Amino acid sequence: MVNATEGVLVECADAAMKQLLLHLDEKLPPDKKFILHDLDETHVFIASKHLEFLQSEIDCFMDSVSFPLAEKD
Amino acid sequence: MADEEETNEYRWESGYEKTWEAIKEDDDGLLESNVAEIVARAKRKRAALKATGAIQLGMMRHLFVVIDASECMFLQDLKPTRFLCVLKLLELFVHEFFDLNPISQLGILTTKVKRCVEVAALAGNQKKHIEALQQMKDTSCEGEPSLQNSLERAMNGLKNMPAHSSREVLVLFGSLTTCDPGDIQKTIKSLKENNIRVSIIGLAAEVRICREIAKRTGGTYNVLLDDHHLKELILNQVQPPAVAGSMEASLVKMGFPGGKTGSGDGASDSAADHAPAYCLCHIENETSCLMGNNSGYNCPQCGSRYCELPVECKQCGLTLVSAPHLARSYHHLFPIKPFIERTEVPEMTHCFACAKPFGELDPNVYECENCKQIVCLDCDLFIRETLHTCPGCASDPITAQMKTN
Amino acid sequence: MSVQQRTLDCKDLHSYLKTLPAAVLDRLYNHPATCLAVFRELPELSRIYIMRILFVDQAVPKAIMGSWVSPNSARELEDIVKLLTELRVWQEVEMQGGLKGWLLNPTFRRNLKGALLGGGNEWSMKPNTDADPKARGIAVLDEYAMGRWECVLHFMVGSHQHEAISSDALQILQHAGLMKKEPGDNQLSITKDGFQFLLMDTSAQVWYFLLQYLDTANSRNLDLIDCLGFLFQLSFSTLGQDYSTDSMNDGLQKFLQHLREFGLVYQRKRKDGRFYPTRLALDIAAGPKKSMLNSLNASSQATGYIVVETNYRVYAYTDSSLQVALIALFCELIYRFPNLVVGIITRESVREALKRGITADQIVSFLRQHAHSECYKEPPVLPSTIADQIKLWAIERDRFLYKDGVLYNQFDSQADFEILRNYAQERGLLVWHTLNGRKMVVTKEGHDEVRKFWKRHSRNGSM
Amino acid sequence: MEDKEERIETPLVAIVIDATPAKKFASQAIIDNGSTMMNRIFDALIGFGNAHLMQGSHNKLAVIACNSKSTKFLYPSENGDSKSYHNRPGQYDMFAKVDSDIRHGLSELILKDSIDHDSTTSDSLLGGAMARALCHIHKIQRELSLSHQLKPRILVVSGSSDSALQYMTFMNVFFTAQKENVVIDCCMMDSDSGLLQQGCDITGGQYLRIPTVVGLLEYLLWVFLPGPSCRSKIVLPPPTKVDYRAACFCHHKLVDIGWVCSVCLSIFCKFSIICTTCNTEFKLNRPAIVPSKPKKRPRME
Repeated sequence: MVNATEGVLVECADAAMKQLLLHLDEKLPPDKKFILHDLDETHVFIASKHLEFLQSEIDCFMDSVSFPLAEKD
Repeated sequence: MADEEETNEYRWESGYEKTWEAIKEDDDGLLESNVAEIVARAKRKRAALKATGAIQLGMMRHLFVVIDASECMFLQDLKPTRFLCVLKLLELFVHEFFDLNPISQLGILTTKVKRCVEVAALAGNQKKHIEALQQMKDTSCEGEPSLQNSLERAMNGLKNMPAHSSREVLVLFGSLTTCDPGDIQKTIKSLKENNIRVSIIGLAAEVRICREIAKRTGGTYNVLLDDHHLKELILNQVQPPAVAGSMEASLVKMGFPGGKTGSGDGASDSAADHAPAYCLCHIENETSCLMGNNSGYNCPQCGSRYCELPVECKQCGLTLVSAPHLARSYHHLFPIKPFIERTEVPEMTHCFACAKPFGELDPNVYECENCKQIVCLDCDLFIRETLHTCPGCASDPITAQMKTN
Repeated sequence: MSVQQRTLDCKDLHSYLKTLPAAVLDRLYNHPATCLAVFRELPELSRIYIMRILFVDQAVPKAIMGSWVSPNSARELEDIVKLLTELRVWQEVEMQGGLKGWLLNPTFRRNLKGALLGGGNEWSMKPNTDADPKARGIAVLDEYAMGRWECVLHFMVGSHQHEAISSDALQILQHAGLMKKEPGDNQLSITKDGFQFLLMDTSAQVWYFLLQYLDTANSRNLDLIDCLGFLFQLSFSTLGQDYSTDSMNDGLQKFLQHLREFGLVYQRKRKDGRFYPTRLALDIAAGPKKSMLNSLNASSQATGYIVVETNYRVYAYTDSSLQVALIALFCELIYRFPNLVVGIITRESVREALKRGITADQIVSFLRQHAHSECYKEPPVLPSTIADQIKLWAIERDRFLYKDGVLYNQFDSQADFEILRNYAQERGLLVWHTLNGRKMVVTKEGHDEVRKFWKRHSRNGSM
Repeated sequence: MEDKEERIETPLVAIVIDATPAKKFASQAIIDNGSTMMNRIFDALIGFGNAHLMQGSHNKLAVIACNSKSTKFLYPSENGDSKSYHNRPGQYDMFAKVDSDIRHGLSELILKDSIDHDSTTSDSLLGGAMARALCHIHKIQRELSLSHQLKPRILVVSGSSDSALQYMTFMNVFFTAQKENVVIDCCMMDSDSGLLQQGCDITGGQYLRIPTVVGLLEYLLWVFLPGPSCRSKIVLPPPTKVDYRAACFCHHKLVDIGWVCSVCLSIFCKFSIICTTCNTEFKLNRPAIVPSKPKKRPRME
């Protein structure tokens, strides 16, 4: 039986980025998990309501891996 | 032995040059206009010197460039390495050299592991030299150089060259030592006998034997200060040296291909002219080029075909050139007289050459002695350094025809 | 929820003209200035084609036109043919003997020829016959133009030390979506588009602004064609020359007053009978691509003032609070001197700008556009590390591409999957699909349509 | 990800007009609709100049004319912009100015020439005019803002054949043009010029000898209006084979095989014992041909 689910398709720039998503998802308690379907190498399907949370999570992650390039004084 | 007395003293022995005293601030307290003026003046001075210099130039030059490829050339005091820096500058040199010395020939040697290798044979086509230089970038620098071997090798190549040409060697020497098989004094002696002029550019510190070689053979010896200075030193070698007294003058027979061959010279000639043919320059290579009947140049003496000029005909030995090749260096023969600086010529409102209206920014204008036309400073420099023709004289029916004879 | 980045769409002259109805275009070509402006913006090869047939009064067979280009440029010719047909510069016609040929739009031909050699329609803008006793110099005009224009920009960035702008201008800003009134707030505030607008170079800003203005021309009882024609004439006028207002109708007079407010023309008094076009006006026809403002006149204040160093420091030699505000959009300011502001580009400051809707390309081109003239002496004008890093920071945000959609899975058979997929694909509703596991995503909007189709299909299938 | 920083291209065409054939054309019979051949050529040149300016707002134009007596800047005009010009209906202001400047200047030049009853016919001073064009281009280049890139070229419209006496000037002009990346184009009416052919070939320009003067404008617009970068896209007349023979210094004759002085590179058509250019004496007993290094002879089977 065909099943239709609403959500957001996420296209990742590379496979590593998708692994990051899976990793974030894994750590969350069951009610907060956002991944609905793991589609292929670079695509996942997620629930719309978690999108904002996901974006801020990613921003946090990106902040943690970047370092200041310029000295201010 | 060479005599030790030097005519020009070392830089640190001479008095202070108070360069800062030449700089004056303008009304706004700025230096810019002043600096520009100083630079322009210096350029004029140099150009003027050149214009009054020797008229006779040995324009048929045979020059071997010897590149040190010993271990020390990997040092990084020149960026990225001494070797790459030198190769880069030489490319420029080759280009300028043939620009100024169109019918001269150039060869390239390298020295490493106590030996000397020929990279490019003595020839007049700059494309091959540039290619050779570019290929060398990937080769390694190792061992010790040998000054004597290099000079002997260059001498062997040069001594069969016709007596009317100037024979020269330019050594770019990075090492402070040389590994020679015999007595270098003998080599110097025979260099002198063969009228070969050796100029050396040192990349590290002054080496006595180098100075001696240069001095005894009538060449120059210089040690670089930095990469800009090196560029200047190398490009100084582009100018043909004044003719050494012992050089013989002669008339050389040359061919100028590209005329309408076969126009009434008989059927056989025109048949050969129209058939597609292989060019002789590439016949020994596997990639021989087949040419249509319109491209290529035929030797006017024997009819062999070549795909580029200048070339020495392999069949009859005639040197084939095109007229512009020769014309490129004519401006040495007919230098224009320096223009006279005038402070004010009120009746002229425009620069004659570029039609720029004179404003308050042009304190000085320049007048040609022959045609009495007035030009601006920028045009004066442009005419002297690049154009080599006075637009005023060329625009006057009488002076326009005085050139060439 | 819209998750896509949107960039401000600033049309060039041709794309704007293409949006106009054919009849309007034909009437526009009634003026030499328009023809000249359109012609100048064409690609080089098409200009050559037009020059070649400009003096031919009849249609030229396609076969002959095709033989004018070398075979490897045949593709380019196709593009040109398409462009020229769209702009109605030429039409395809049937010639005698059934040959297909192209015929230059006769109005266009006559007026372009007129502009070149004389003999076409009159220009309605005429230089004043008697000299202005109080003539204005070019420097004054430049100052006036920039002053007026910056007034609009100042208003947008919200620095209120300047005079307010007219209600007309406000209306246009709102219409263009550059500023908007938040519900419950009396003040206008700048939008994402507004930020992008600020970073465009001046001539592009003027052009964009005018396009928005022309959009509302009809509602102001102005004739679009008159206005456009007048604008193009302005763009071909001479700087420092005064023109007479005598021959202008009421509509154009009104238009002129608006242009005066934005600094495109200078007029001492409303009833002066003469006006001066400014540099802003001369730039119009060039469209957003190339501006004379930034480069041609070295003495004008519009020259570059920014120096960017490889250590992410930005030095802006300016005392204009507007320019400082612009730099502050993507820079962290650290020092401020009377004529110099020093800032630093950081990941945070760039991300802040990106969040406001400004794109990396806009930042980079802004820095290049306003680079100090000294920077040109040793290219690249903007250190490539900086340009690359700004783009990297932007790409970092785009590591994930989000698309709203509905996922279909658990198909019973390959055939069912293919039918539904093909259906969605044909209608352009398919976002993504994989054969492996038979999954597909359609757009949210297309979901209803696809579902209905599926129901119909499965019902038929089960019968 | 590195993107190029674009510089605005600024094409500049300097038209060098040879006005010496004017006398010939002026006396020529009136053709079809009452205009003289002279007017026809005037119109064509002005049309071309304006057509170039019409191509883009950054395009620049310079026009220089010459005859056998002098050379003259027509546009930008030497005597400033004081002259009034009358505007034809519909014509763009700037074009009208170009029109009147060229017309004025050219007729002034030609009138002066025809008043002067000096019967000695000397060559046209094309070389000088081209040298002035180069200076002008150099000036524009210098004054141009650094964000612009000048694309200069010179178009020579001439009707006179070679003047060997100006050989040096021509060559200096060609090499300077090559160095400064100035393309030299040449449109010849009535006669051919071997020297200009060489110039076009050296600088990568287009050389064309047009069969009839009547169609001058059409030839100019089709062949010479497109800039060098665009020429590869369109079908142009095939290049002419360039005659690279040299003119000897003694008789100004073209030679296939000549004698070249090793000191100063002067070319002579006959062997002599002294070089007339640099006064060097040559040794008589030298073999005529330079003995070349022993070489493998290519085998031709």
